[in-house]
This record gives sequence, structure tokens and C-alpha cells, in this order.
Amino acid sequence: MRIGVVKESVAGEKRVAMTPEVAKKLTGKGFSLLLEQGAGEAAHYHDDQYRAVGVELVDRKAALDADIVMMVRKADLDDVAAMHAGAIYIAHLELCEAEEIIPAMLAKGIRPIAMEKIPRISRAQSMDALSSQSNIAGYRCVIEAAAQYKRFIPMMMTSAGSSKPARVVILGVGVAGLQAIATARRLGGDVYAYDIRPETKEQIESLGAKAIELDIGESGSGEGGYAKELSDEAKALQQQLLANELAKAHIIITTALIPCRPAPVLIQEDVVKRMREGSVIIDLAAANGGNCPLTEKHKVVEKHGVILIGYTNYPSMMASDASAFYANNLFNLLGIMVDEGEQGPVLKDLDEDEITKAALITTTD
Amino acid sequence: MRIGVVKESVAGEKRVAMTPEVAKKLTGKGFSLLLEQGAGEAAHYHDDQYRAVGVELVDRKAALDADIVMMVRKADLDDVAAMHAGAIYIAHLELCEAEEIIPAMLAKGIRPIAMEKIPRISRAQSMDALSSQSNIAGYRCVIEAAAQYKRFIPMMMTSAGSSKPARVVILGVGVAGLQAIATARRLGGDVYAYDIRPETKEQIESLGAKAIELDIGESGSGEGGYAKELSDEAKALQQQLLANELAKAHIIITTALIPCRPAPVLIQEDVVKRMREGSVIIDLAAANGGNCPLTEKHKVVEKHGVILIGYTNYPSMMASDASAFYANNLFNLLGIMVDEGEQGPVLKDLDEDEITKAALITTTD
Amino acid sequence: MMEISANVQAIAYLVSAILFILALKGLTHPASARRGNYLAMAGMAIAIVATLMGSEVRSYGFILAGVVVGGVIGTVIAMRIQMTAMPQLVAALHSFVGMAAVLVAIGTFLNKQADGLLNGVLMGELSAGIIIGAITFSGSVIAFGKLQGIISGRPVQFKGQHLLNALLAIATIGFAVHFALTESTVSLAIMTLLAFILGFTLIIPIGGADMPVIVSMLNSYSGWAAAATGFTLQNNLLIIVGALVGFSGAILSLIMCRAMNRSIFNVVFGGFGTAAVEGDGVADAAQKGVKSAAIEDAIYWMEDANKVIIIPGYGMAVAQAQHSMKELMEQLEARGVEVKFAIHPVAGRMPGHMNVLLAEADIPYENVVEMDEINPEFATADVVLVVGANDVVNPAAKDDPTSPIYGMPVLDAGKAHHVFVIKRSMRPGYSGIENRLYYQDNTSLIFGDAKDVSEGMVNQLKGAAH
Amino acid sequence: MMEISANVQAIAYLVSAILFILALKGLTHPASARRGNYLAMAGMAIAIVATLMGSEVRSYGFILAGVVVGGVIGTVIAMRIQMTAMPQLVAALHSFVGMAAVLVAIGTFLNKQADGLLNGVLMGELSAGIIIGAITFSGSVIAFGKLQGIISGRPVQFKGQHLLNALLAIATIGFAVHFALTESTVSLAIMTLLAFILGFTLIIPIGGADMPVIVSMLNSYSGWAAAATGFTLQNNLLIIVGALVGFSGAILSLIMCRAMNRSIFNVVFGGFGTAAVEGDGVADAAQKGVKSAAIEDAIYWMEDANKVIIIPGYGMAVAQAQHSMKELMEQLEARGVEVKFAIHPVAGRMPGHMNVLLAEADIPYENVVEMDEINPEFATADVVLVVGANDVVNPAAKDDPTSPIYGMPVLDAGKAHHVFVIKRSMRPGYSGIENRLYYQDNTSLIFGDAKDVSEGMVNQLKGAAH
Amino acid sequence: MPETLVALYIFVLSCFIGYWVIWGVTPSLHTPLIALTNAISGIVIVGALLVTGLEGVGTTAEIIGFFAVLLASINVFGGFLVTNRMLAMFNKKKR
Amino acid sequence: MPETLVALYIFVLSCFIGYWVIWGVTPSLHTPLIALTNAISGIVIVGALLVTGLEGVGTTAEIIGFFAVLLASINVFGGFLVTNRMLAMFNKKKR
Ligand SMILES: NC(=O)c1ccc[n+]([C@@H]2O[C@H](COP(=O)([O-])OP(=O)(O)OC[C@H]3O[C@@H](n4cnc5c(N)ncnc54)[C@H](OP(=O)(O)O)[C@@H]3O)[C@@H](O)[C@H]2O)c1
Ligand SMILES: NC(=O)c1ccc[n+]([C@@H]2O[C@H](COP(=O)([O-])OP(=O)(O)OC[C@H]3O[C@@H](n4cnc5c(N)ncnc54)[C@H](OP(=O)(O)O)[C@@H]3O)[C@@H](O)[C@H]2O)c1
Ligand SMILES: NC(=O)c1ccc[n+]([C@@H]2O[C@H](COP(=O)([O-])OP(=O)(O)OC[C@H]3O[C@@H](n4cnc5c(N)ncnc54)[C@H](O)[C@@H]3O)[C@@H](O)[C@H]2O)c1
Ligand SMILES: NC(=O)c1ccc[n+]([C@@H]2O[C@H](COP(=O)([O-])OP(=O)(O)OC[C@H]3O[C@@H](n4cnc5c(N)ncnc54)[C@H](O)[C@@H]3O)[C@@H](O)[C@H]2O)c1
Repeated sequence: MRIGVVKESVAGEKRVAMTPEVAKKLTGKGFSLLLEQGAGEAAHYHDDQYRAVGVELVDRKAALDADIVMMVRKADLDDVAAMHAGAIYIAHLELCEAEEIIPAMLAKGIRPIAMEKIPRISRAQSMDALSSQSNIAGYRCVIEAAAQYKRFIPMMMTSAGSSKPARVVILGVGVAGLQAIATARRLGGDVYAYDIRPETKEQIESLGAKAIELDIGESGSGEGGYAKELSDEAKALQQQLLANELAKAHIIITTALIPCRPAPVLIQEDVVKRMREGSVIIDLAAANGGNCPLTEKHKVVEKHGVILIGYTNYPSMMASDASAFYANNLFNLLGIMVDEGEQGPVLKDLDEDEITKAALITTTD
Repeated sequence: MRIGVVKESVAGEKRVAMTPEVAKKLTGKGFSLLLEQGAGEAAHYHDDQYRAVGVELVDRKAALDADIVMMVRKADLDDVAAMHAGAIYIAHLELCEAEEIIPAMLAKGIRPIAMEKIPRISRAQSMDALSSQSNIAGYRCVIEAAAQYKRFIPMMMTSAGSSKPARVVILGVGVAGLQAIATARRLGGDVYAYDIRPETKEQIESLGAKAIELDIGESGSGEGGYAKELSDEAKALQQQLLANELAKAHIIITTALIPCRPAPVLIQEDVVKRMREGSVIIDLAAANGGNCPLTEKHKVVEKHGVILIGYTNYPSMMASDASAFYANNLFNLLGIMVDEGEQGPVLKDLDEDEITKAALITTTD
Repeated sequence: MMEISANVQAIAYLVSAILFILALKGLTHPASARRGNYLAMAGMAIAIVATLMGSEVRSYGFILAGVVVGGVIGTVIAMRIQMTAMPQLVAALHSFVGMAAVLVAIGTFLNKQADGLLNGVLMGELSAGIIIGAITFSGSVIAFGKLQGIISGRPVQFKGQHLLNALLAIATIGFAVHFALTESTVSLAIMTLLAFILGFTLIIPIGGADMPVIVSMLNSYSGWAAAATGFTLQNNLLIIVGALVGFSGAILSLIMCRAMNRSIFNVVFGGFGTAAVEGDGVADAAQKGVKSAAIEDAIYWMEDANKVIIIPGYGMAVAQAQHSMKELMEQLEARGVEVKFAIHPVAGRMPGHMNVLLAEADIPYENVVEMDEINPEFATADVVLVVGANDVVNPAAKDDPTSPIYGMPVLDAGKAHHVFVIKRSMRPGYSGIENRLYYQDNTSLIFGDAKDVSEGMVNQLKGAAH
Repeated sequence: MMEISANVQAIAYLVSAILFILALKGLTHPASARRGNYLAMAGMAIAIVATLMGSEVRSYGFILAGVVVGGVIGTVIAMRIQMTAMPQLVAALHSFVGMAAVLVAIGTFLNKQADGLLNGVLMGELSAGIIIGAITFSGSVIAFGKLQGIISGRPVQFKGQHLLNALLAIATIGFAVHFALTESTVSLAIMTLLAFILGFTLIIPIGGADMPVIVSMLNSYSGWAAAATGFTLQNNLLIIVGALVGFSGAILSLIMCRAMNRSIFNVVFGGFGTAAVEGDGVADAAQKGVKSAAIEDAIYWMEDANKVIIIPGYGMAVAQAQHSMKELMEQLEARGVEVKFAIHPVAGRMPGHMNVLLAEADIPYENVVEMDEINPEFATADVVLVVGANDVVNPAAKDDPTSPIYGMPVLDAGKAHHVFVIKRSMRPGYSGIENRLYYQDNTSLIFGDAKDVSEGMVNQLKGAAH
Repeated sequence: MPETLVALYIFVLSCFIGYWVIWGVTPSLHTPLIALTNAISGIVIVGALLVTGLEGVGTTAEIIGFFAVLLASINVFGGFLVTNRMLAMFNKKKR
Repeated sequence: MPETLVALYIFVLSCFIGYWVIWGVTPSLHTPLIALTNAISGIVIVGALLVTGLEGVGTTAEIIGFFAVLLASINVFGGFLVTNRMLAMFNKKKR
């Protein structure tokens, strides 16, 4: 069975869906691997490293013509054209955004598997790319905040004056939020965090940070560990109660997301105005409209003296590790997709396992 | 007595020699302050904040015409022309570099005080801008390394794979080196450090890092806490012994400096070749020729898959805190330069105090 | 047999008493425990020989018969009995002491009566011996029954139980007084009978979980019985040893109650709000048949271990116990124990949760090991200490296809010699399912907050160093 | 006076003995210490009254005189004496007990001789009483002299000192044996004299620093003397109390030696390699006249303090003691003590050195205070604990213009009620200059590695909670 | 002092010793300690010997004494042996 | 038992009690504890009383006894008072 991996189509994406390490494990299992030349370059994985573990370096066309095509993010229409019918295509499909790729694939008989549809069950944790990449985003965004912040994050008492610890507020305590808390605490920040799901309080404290508790009259716990959207009154109340906490903050990191819904507005312009000059807001929800209306997708802007960061692809900034984690996720997923046959691996019925069943896209609803 | 502060002349310099907080303390002491408009903007200190504490906002000319002119770094020749004879000029003068400013000033009867000449005695510690800015550089360069490094610095065991902690090696354990150790440890790096002064071993361990000990046959302790230059044999031996330690490193931060001498070469090209793809070298000595010959001043370059960072002005990246610390240093220095008179502060004989005596430049040798 | 003078006998008795004291002291620390037992044996041998060689003992027939038969029976039982049946055996042996004390007192009564040496004080002392002995006997029989499973281990409580006991006690004492005043053998008989009944009614209400304390308490009673016998016989050795056993037994019961967080009062007078005092977890656990352990038990196995593997989980994070973990590691390493931290990839609530915390506590990276690497090592670990982890050590993931975590790789904690789990209750972890590891034979649960418990461990280890 | 029977007296004595035991137990904890003293007083009162009411005491004149005069003297001395002179006073009182024991023994000898009741055993017991009493007496006199400064506190050592003592001891015992065998009063006199000399030669070589232990040791001797008197008088109370005091005094000496890290053997037989055992720092400090303290002393003042300020310095970093600092803080806070960390801007070896480490140990930012903010608070602090800091608390910076650190602002540690400094030796810090703070009256140094010492403190505090 | 008073003295003093002797026992030694004290309380055998061995004691008393000796002996022998077996498990490192 | 043996029993048992009674003493109580045991060792006063008060004792013995009583009394009174004063300093929080 041939697996093809190509360079990412999305602009600025440095990750790659395969690392030499994983490639070695896959060839060991009997897969033959095709990699577009230079696909790993941006993540510091070089062609000769791949070649050394038995990967065939080919041009993009050839790689796309494999039985299983693996990418980090969605392909473009040209790519679809180069794939053959019956092929399996695995990537982070960004399904909620308006999409023409999926219909094109389905029309051609290509079977797309969406990494973001992997269910959040214990067994699937090792395939859960959403988690593995969120984790990286949570770490990396704090590094970014530290780089943009023109002061010390830790407390520092010196003979040339003292710096108070930066007050860091994390909004939304999912996987990324937790890792952001951990990283900000490591750097010595005075860290506060808030989430609408009440069970997060204990988690926040389990990292030594302080939980902000607001009484907004309803809980935000939804299904499968995700949050649900709040009522309009609750939203307003939340914004109002948060305002004072946020105005005192020097670094705010927002990660509040509700799947396939616009991100909730948590930081209003008023609050930004009240913040100290030089403060930093990192909006991890920028891709979904942002938790702060002032952030601009993909960009760093300064408004009212506050630096607003709207980057949308933090994992790509850590392309080496992010690729390694993603490739591991794919490897674990392949593990439940195939049986070991005599002439190498044989594909199973993807509807048999609840994980592949959930991730396989069959309709465009 | 009028103090003038202007926007920095050196390109890319974001610091400012005065903060609103210090301005307030100075006006309280009877100084009148003149600030070039927008001088603090890049460090997030705004004109209205200065105005609020009694600073007069003027154009550059007017500010330069004060009795004491304070800057972070050296002025240019136009500035010298705008100053008046008998004025005192305080800044970091970068004396060791070829310089035309000092003779011009001395010729005009301006009295320059070099911040880097403040002696390293306990009493002068609060005026020691070299320390206060090195400290910032040490912190900041690690943040930069983390930003450039495409992997996790901390150890991370996850269901999508594990990241080993980044092996961070710090070369040169002065003020900047120590703070770099502390910051890298905070981020979870596996930190090793090396210096030629043997007393640093205990200091390295006092921050929880591991000391690299090499037997190069001579000690590098010089006068006043500074290092002295090694003999050629010792240099060669050092490079050779260090090579294996360095080749294993994922992040190297070099801070080895010998005052007014080219920086010692500690990382040879060979070593860079042996390092893992994507590793990062931060060369804090880039301005003095660099501890690694491959680094390029002011730039980030990638060579042999290793990212080499040659930035020379880290404090400026933390302009808010760096300015605050620097301004505090100046304030403390002014404290020993003037007596309180009836009509405000009166300048003392600068030769009376060992500190001002050491810092005042009178000849161009 | 060579006869010794009363003075020599007295000195021998003193030596014997000293040996017993040193023996008990020896038993307080593992290092000296075996020596302690030997000292006690020596003490007993000296006491018996000195008695036999004394001038009072003249006929040896029955004595020899008794000792030989008793010795053989005792030896055989002691050699044959299974380790797990030890508590029962000890209870049974107690009953013998109690009965022996009763018999000795009655024998003494008969002898003194024959010699016309009875007086009030003596009869009072005799009665004390009989009553305490009888209570010890029947109480121990009940304890034996409960431990052996002949009698239900459940606390048998009934209305008016305390009133009944009080009435019985008063009646017993009443007949004792009557006997002392009148020498009435009938009173003596009734008193003895009542005492037997009292022993029964005192112990029957007490639940099986409290039996260890009760056995210790009965031990104390048997000491008092011996001391009372000493008074009647004016034998100082019996008095010393009796008081020693009596008091130390009482203290031991107290210590055991404290360790179990029970009130001694409730245990001894069984059934005073039994359930109320117990911690949530302990009660729950006992009910479910899970073994709970004290900090000391874990320390006992850890301090001499070759390898201890610590498995931290979300509970360690909640308790912020990472700093104590570091200290625990240092203390154990100082004793030559190899300590490793086994990190499950999904331990905690975020990727790398444990790594962050262990790094904060400055635990060297070398001691922190991934699941795949450590799993083969569990079989060679003497002790696994699970600190607030649950799902990540749940064997159901491997062998129960119906479990929601089936298929997730887990840490093979259960393969170690001893597994100690620190958690606060029997509540499940994130996935909400029961953990079969807790019911394994080699697993004990230490209930409590992870920080408190691990600090307790560190304390114990530091204390032990003195 | 109403007379009581021997039996009643015996019971009274027993009660008195029990009271003494409980009294000593009471003195082991501050909470029960005062009650302990009252129990002992009661015990003594009962003992005296029971004795006076017994059948043996017939004439009261001399007794009354002795008690009244002695009582007045004792009371006056005890009320007048300065707190600082307590050790001397106790030593002086010991000498009285010793002398009293000698006198009682001689008196008994005279009485028994008059009644013709002398025998070998009795005279042996008498000799023991006299010898121990005499050694106690002259030894205590020397101890008193050393403590009072009449005799030089320096250890007086001379060649053959141990041989001399051994010879003296043998000779004393020889005359005692001769006396017991022959009733020779000459032997008695020589023996007594030799015993007095022995007390002198035993104590004179011992240095002033060890005097507290010696006082405790002499205390033990006085107990043995009392016990010996009890044997001669066949008075069980004297035996019990004497043995009690004798043994507990010996144990206390041992405990004190351990706390000072001295070998009891060296102390008691003064001059066996005195210097070798002492730590570098301690010896040095003693020489320089600096007060050194034990962990317990610091705990004693900290655990009940309202406010404790901790000043960390480079030494804390070197020892990596930050985690113990956190624990110390928690332990103290649990006792209602307010704990703050005072950070000097140049503490350590890099800017923010202390901040990094305290943050690593998770010490809340609220508890970490800058110099300018905390300096006014020192005057209201009960205890300042300086952990491996030196230059930053050196008052020379403020008042000694010749000092190289003159002009640097420093932490006003010395203004607190009590200052405890943890460091390893008398070596100076970074700037290489002496620190006058250490010589202040309210300052004590605790020598040792900062981590070891602070862990010791945490241990103590945890232990005390039990 | 009359014997009874002596007995009282000795009893009281022994109680104090009993009070102190086992404080600080390692919890893992609780059970062996119970076993040992149990064995030690077999000291009633001394009483049994005295009752049984007395000259001219009646048969009733002798038989009673015999049983007392028997029971106490079981306790003594069984108790020490059991304690020994328990303690034998305490060789931890030498497994 | 002869008195001497009784005395021996009592002595031995008391030694054990003396051994255990003060373990665990708080270090700050070392000095008061010495003061108290010192006061308690004033129990020799009982001996002194017995020597002095005996009927028909000679003057020498009486005078010797007088001094013994005197010294022991100083010790008893002084000792307890001093202990009391030391303990009075232990009211820390109530300064
Ligand atoms: N790592 C991730 O990225 C991630 C993310 C989301 C979910 N998860 C899931 O989280 C679970 C992680 O497993 P785990 O074993 O670490 O945790 P767990 O299964 O949730 O068990 C934690 C245990 O700690 C105990 N505990 C809580 N607080 C405690 C305290 N203060 N002191 C002592 N014990 C305490 C709890 O028992 P008591 O209440 O009885 O004390 C509980 O049984 C897995 O099911 C995993 O799938 C992981
Ligand atoms: N902060 C900065 O940026 C910086 C930079 C360079 C120099 N300095 C200078 O460094 C000094 C800092 O003052 P400081 O009070 O923090 O330090 P210090 O004056 O150097 O004193 C440190 C003390 O700690 C003790 N010590 C060392 N190791 C120890 C251990 N393991 N356990 C217990 N004690 C230990 C040492 O005494 P023993 O040897 O007897 O134990 C020493 O007296 C100032 O003079 C400052 O000017 C500061
Ligand atoms: N296999 C597993 O067990 C598994 C795997 C991955 C994640 N999870 C769990 O799922 C949960 C969500 O993780 P995620 O990172 O994917 O979440 P996410 O990216 O969907 O959302 C981020 C966070 O934002 C919060 N949020 C949404 N609206 C908000 C509002 N108005 N105000 C404040 N906060 C708001 C959410 O509650 C969530 O915590 C976590 O608890 C995580 O532990 C479990
Ligand atoms: N007032 C004070 O007490 C005071 C103030 C500031 C600095 N200091 C001390 O002065 C010392 C130097 O500080 P700095 O940061 O200004 O130093 P620096 O910037 O001059 O040099 C940086 C470090 O590089 C090291 N180095 C030089 N050549 C090397 C080589 N070939 N290999 C390895 N290392 C080499 C030096 O030893 C020094 O530690 C420090 O110990 C610092 O604590 C004291």
C-alpha cells in the first residue's frame, strides 16, 4: 500500500505530515512511502533523512497518486485532480469553513478522513491531532506573548528597580489554554484563568494558577468536553464581569472556541482602552472571528497602545515538533485502519471502528 | 538645572533615557526637564504621561541645549553641535569602538560621562547600567531562542509522542549568562553552562543548572570581575574540549566578552555542522565579532541547518523595562552628582566621588 | 531438682522482668525485633526455671504433663498455621491465657482455703483475677470466631446493649464482694459465670474491622489478669510482667486506633456511632473489600526497596504535591533506593501536565521515564506508588473490551510487588469507571490528599533517620 | 504532731513518687511545664510531711531550724538571682544536694554505729552515697566557678589527667572497701576526701562551653547519691526519686550532647580530643564570641511569633534551599505566623536571583517584598531568619565609611527581636568583609548548610504538630 | 513494708514502664508486637506452676493446675513461635 | 522478700522510668528541666529528716543532720522557685 505525502498547499504552513522517524516505522510495517521533494524542509526534516529510511522522493503528482494521501491541512483543487478514485485522503479538513474541496473529492470517489472529527475518547487520544496541535499552540502563544511584551514577565527585584510580575489572564481553558497557563507560570507570570465550564477551576489550580470565578447564571459545559454557546444575557453578563479582571491584565491569551460557531466575544474595545500601554493580547480564536473584535486575523496590530496578535497557525511556528506529533497521530490512526496481510497491510472496513467511522466524511452536510 | 532627553540617534534603538516615573522624582528634586517630543513612544511611554509629571515637551534642539543631556546610547555629530559648552552628557558611549563623537565633545568643552565606566563596586551597583541592561539581554535572548526554536524547550510526554527537553548550553556566565540560565531553566530546558572564571561553577549550580568543567590549564579571572584574554594554547584547548558538549546542544547562548577585545571564538564551524537541524545559536557577543564566526551582526541566518542569531540590542526589544531600569540608573547617578542647593540642585565636583571620577571622560586615549 | 533460695529466685525474677521490658522495647523497631523475641524467650525460660527450682514447687508430675502436652500443641499449631490466619491464632491464644488465669485463681483459692489462709484482700485479688481472666477468655473466643469467620464480622448491635453490659458488670462485682466477705463458693461460681458472659456481650457488638484493636485490647486484659494473679500469689514477677503487658497492650490499642483514625472509646465499648467517625474513603473501601493502609506501611516497604516507581496523576496536580514528591525521592535515594517517575502520556488534564509539575519541583529529567520505556520495569519494582492517578493504571484498558478506555495503553503498575495508591476516596477518575487495580492482592490504598500523605511519608522517613 | 502508720507513709511516698514522675513528664512540653513544676512541689510536700509524721522522726528542733533557715536562704536567692545567672545558681544548688547526701550518709553512719546496726552491705551503700555525693559537691563547685567566671572557662588539660582520675577513683573505692570491711573511720575520712578531690579533677578539665551538659550530668550524680541514701535508709521513695533523677539526668545530658553534636563520652571525661569533634564554624564562632544556636532555638521563637521575615541570600541559592523555604513558610503560616520574604536588590549573584528561585518554589508573589517596602517592618518582626545572606544585611554599609560596601542600602535585619542566621561558617560573603550583625546581642548563628538547616526546621515544626 | 504494699509499688512502677515501652513502635510491627505480648502474658504459667506444684495440694487443685499449665504452655510455646515466624517475614532486602 | 531486694526491684524499675520519662523534651525546656530535677533531687531532705529526727541521736549526728536539712532545704525551695521563674518566661505570645 502506497502512502503519499506532499508539501502543504496553505500559505505559510511549515509543517509536514510525515517525519523520518514515523516513515521508518511505516516502512517497517510494509507500507511504501512517496514524499514530494523538499516537503519537510521548512520543518527541518531533510530529503536525505527521509531517503535514509526508505522513502521514495518524487514530484508532487506522483505523491498524490498514492493509495493514501496524508497532509496536515487541506489540499487544493489541483491536488484533488491528481488523486485517484478510491484513494483515502487524511488531513485536518477545516470542515466548518465554507469548502469546495470535500464535494470535489466525494465526487471523484476519494474518501476524505477529517482529523478534527476523531472522537474524544480515551482510546483515540493518541490520534487526536486537535489536542496535539492545540497543546503546541498553547505553549507557543506564550512564547510569542513574551516576545511581543516589552517588559519582564517574571518578578525581578534589582538594584536598578523592580519589575512586578506580568499579570497574565488566560480565557478558555481547553488543551491550549492549560498549556498556556503552564508556560506562563513557568516564565514567572502571575497567572489567572477563566472558562465557562466549571470543572476547569480544579484544572487551573492543578497548574498552580488562580481561577477567575464569575457567576453568570449558567454553565457552559457542552457535549464531549466542548463548550456550548451561551445565551445572549449570559454573554453580556460575562463580558461585564470579566472587564475589570481583564483591564488589570498585562497579557491576555484567549482560546475560547465553540466548534463551528463564531468565537464568543470576551474582550471589548473598552477593556482594551483601559489596559496598560504595551500590554499584549493573543487571540487564539482569531481564525473564528476572534475573542476580541480588534484583533486582525494573521496580523500583529497595535491599538490603543495594546499589541494585538491574530496569528492563526502557532503549531506551524514549531514545525519540527508539531510535525512529529501530527505524524505520530497519523501513524496511530493508520494502525486501526489496516490489517496486516501477507503482501503488506490491507485496508479494513472503515465503518467498523467507531473512530474511523466518525472521521470518515461521506456527505457534505 | 535643566536636564534634556532626546530620542535615540542609533537606528532601531527603542529605549529612552527617561521614564515618566523617574521624571516625577527628578522634578520633585528641583530639576527642570526637557524631552524631545515622542522620545518615549517606542518604549510605550507617551508624551502626555510625561507632561502629566511636569516635563516640558520640546523639539530636539531645545532638549539638547540643556545643562545635562541624557541618552541611552551615543549622540551623533549634529547633536554635539546643538549642545552647549560646559554641558554634561551622560550615555552609554561604546568607547572601545572607533569614535569621533568624544573628541568632538571634548573639543567643544562638553563633559561626557560614560555609563559603562561606572566601577563595579557595591555602592555603584544601583547606577550600573551595564549590569541592568545585561540582565535584560540575558532574559530576552532566551525568549528569542524559544521563538526561533521550532520545538518545545521543556520535556513533554504526550499521547502524540514525547519531546525531550532542549539541551541548552550557556557560554559565559556573567550577568547576562546567569539570567539566561535562569530563564532557560524556567522554560524547562536542560541547562549546562560554562565560563573560564572558576568561581562561576557555584553560581551556575545556585540556579539549578549544571556546570561544564574543562581543564584548560589556566584560569580566566581578570580584574574587577571581568575575564582576561586566554593564551593561544588555552584558547585552542578550550575550543576542542567544548566541541563535544556543544555539538549535543540544541540551543547555545554565548555571552563571552572581554572588555575592549574581540570576543573569543568558542563555537567553530565544525561544531555547527555537527549540531541537530533546527538548533539555535544566540550570539550575544555578535557586536564584538561574535563567539561563533558564522553569526552575522544584527541578523538571523541559517547555516548548516542551524539558526544563528546575531542581534546586538536585546534590551531595546524590552524597551519599556529596559528604559525604566536605565532611567533609574541615571537617577541614582544624578543623586551623587549634585548637592541640594537653595535654588535647586547644584553640581558637585565630579572628581570628588570615585564613581563619577571613573566615569567622566577627559581624554581620548 | 536443685533448689534455689527465695533471694536467688527473686533476683532471677528481676532479671526475667528486665528481659521482658527489653524485649518489648526491641519489638518497636524492625532492626531489633528478632532480638526482642529472643530476649523474651530467655526471660520466660528464666522465669519458669526459677519457679520450678524454688522451694514452693514440690510435685512435678502434672506440671511436666501440662508443659509437654501444651508445648507440643502450641508448637504444632504455631508451625502449621497459615500466615493469613495469624490474627485468629493470636486471639485463640489469648483465650488460653484468660482461662489459665481463671484456673490459677481458682486453684489458688482451693489451696489457700485448704491451708486456711483466706482473707478479704486475697479474695478480692482472686476475684479480680477470675473476672479479668474470664472476660479475656470469652472475649477472645468471640474475637477468634469473628476473625475465623465462624461468627459474622458485622457489628452486632442491639438496643440496651450498654445497659446490659453495665448491669452485668455491676452484678459481677456484687457477687465478687459477696464472695470476698463470705467466702461463698456459690457467689464465686456465679461471679465467674457472669464474667464469662460479660466478655461475650462486650465483644460481640464490635465489627470485624475493629478486631485487630480488640485483639490488642484483650491482650491488655490478659496482662491485667496476670498481674491480679501476681497479687494473689504475691509474686512480683507476675505483677511486673502483668502490668507491663496490661499497660502496653492498652497503649498499643490506642496507637492502633489513632492510626486508623478511630476513637478508642468507640472501639472498646463497641457500637457508639461506629460509622460516624470513619472517613468517607475508609468506610467505603472497607465495604468494597479494598485494603487500606497507613503511611507507615508504605514507608516500611519503600525504605528498604531496591526500586520504587512513582506514578503521578491528576490527583498529584490537584494537590500540588510535586514538591513533596521531590523530597520523597531524595529521602528514598539517600537510602539507596532507585526512584523513577513513570509518566503516562495522558496523565493529568493536558499533554505534559506531569512534566510541567515535576520540572517545577526540580526533579531531574533522568528520573522521569515514559510509559513505553518503564512498562517492562514494573515487574522488577519492589513498590509502585500511585499518586492520584487512576485511569492511567486501570488494567481494564487492557483486558476489558466493554470498558470505555479499552485499547488505551496503560502503566502496568499492578505487576510490582507492592502497590500503594494515594487518593482521597473510592471515587473514579476522569473516565468515571472503577479500577480493578485497587482490588488486587498486592495493592493497598492510602486515603488522603496527595500532598498531606506524601508529606507524611517524607516526615516519617526523616524521623526514621534519627 | 499526729503520727501516721508505716503503711500510710508508704502509700504517701508512692503518691509522692508518682507525682514526681508526672512532673518530669510535664516538663517535656511547654504546655504542661508549669503544671509539672506544681506537681513536683506537691510531691515534695507530701514526702516531707509524710516523713515528719512517720514514727521515726521524734525531735523537731534542728529540723525546724534547718528548714526555716534553708528555706529562707533558698527563697531569697531564687527571687533575687538574675535570669542570666541561672546556670550558676543551678550548679550551686547541686553542690548543696551533694553535700547534703554526704552529711546524711555520715549521720546515718553515726546513728547506726551508735545502735550497733552496721553491716557490710550497709557500709557499702553508705560509701556509695558519700562518694557520689562528694563528687557531686566538688564537681558542682567547679562548675559554678566556671560559669560564674571565678575559674577560667577554658578547658584545663594536662598530661596524665585521665591516669590521675583513674588512680584517684581506684584509691577511693579501695578505701571504701576497707571501710566496709573494717568500719575504720580513718578509711571513711580518706575515702571522703579522695571523693571530693575526684569531683574536682573530673570537672576542672572541661571547657566552659560544655558546662550545661556537665550541670545536667552532675544533676544525674545527685540523683544517684539520693538513691544510694535511699538504700542505706531503706527508704523506697529516695530510691525511686533518686533513680528517676539519676537516669533522666543522664539521658538529658545525652540529649543535650546530641543537640550540640558532641560526644557524651568526651564531655563527661573532658578533654578527649575536644576540638576535633566540633564543627569548623562552631569552634570559630565560639572563639570570636558569636552566639551559636540550634535549630530548636529558632523554632522556639518562630512558632509562636506574630511575624517572621526571611532574608534569603546567595547561600540559599547555593544550597538550593528554596523548596524548604516554601515549606517553612507553610508550616509557620499554619500556626498563624505572618511570613514575608525580604529581597535585597543585589542578593545573590545576578539581578533577580532570589525572585527566580522563590518563584520556582511557588512562593506567592504577595509574600515577597522589596527592600524599601520591608525595611520599616523589621522593628515589628519577632524573628528575622537570614538564610545564607551576608553583605545585604551588613550594618557596616550604613555606619562604617571605611567599609567597601559603605553607602549601599541594606536590610535592617538587626532591628528585629531575634535574628537567626543560617550559614556554614564564619567566612565572609562576596565583599569579603566581616559582618557586625552576627555579634549583636539579639543575633544567633545556626551553622550548617541552608538546605539541611531549613529542612530540619520544617521537620521540627511538623514533629511538634503531633 | 508489707508484701501487699511492695506489690503495689512494683505494680505502679511497672505500669509506667508499660506506658512508655512501646511508644514509637513501627506500624508494621503492630501485629508481631501483639503476638509477643501475648506470648509474654503466658507468664501466668508461673502462677500455674505455683498452684500445681505446691506440696500437698488437693487433686481438684492439681487437675485445675494441670489445665492451667497446659493452656499457658500452649500460649508460651505457640506465642513465641508465631512471633518468630512473623518476624521472619521482615527480611526485606534479602529476598 | 528482704528489704534490700525490694529496694533493688524498685531501683531497677525506677531506672527504666527515668530512662523514658524525658525523651522528647523540647530543647527550650532543657534548662528548666535541669532546674526541676535539681529541685527534685532535694528529696535527700527526707534522708536528712530521718537522720536528724531519730530519737536519741547524738549531737554530732544532730548537727550534721541540721546542716543536711539546711542544704537540702535551700535546694528544695530555691530549686522550685527558680524553675517557676524560668517557666514564667515561656509566655511568648502574651508579651
Ligand atoms: N492528559 C491529557 O491531555 C488529558 C486531557 C483530558 C482528559 N484526560 C484524561 O484524564 C485522565 C488522566 O488520568 P489520571 O490517572 O492522571 O487521572 P484520573 O484518572 O482523573 O484520576 C485522578 C485521581 O486522583 C485522585 N485525586 C484527585 N485529587 C486528589 C488529591 N488532592 N489528593 C489525592 N488524590 C486525588 C482522584 O481520586 P479521589 O477523588 O478519590 O481523590 C482520582 O481518582 C485520563 O482518563 C485521560 O484520558 C487527559
Ligand atoms: N545580585 C547581583 O546582581 C550581584 C552580582 C554580583 C555580585 N553581587 C554581590 O553579592 C553579594 C550578595 O549578597 P548576599 O548576602 O546574597 O550574599 P553574600 O554576601 O555573598 O553571602 C552569602 C553567604 O551565604 C553563605 N553560604 C554560602 N553557601 C551556603 C550554604 N550552602 N548554606 C548556607 N549558607 C551558605 C556564606 O557563608 P558561609 O560560607 O559561611 O556558609 C555567605 O556568607 C553582595 O555583596 C552583592 O554586591 C551581587
Ligand atoms: N480524549 C480526551 O479525553 C480529550 C481529548 C482532548 C480534549 N479533551 C477535553 O476537552 C475539553 C476541551 O478542549 P479543547 O481545547 O479542544 O477546547 P476548545 O478548543 O473547543 O475550546 C477552548 C476552551 O474555550 C472554552 N470556552 C468556550 N466558550 C467560552 C466562553 N464564552 N468563555 C470562556 N471560555 C469559553 C471552552 O470551554 C474550552 O475550554 C478539555 O476539557 C479537554 O481536556 C479531552
Ligand atoms: N557591583 C558588582 O559587584 C558587580 C556588578 C556587575 C557585575 N559583577 C560581576 O562581574 C562579573 C562579569 O560580569 P559581566 O556580565 O559584566 O561580564 P562580561 O559581559 O564582561 O563577560 C561575560 C562573561 O564571559 C566570560 N568569558 C570571557 N571569555 C570567556 C571564554 N573564553 N570562555 C568562556 N567564558 C568567557 C566572562 O568570564 C564573563 O563571565 C560577574 O561575575 C558579575 O557578577 C559585579
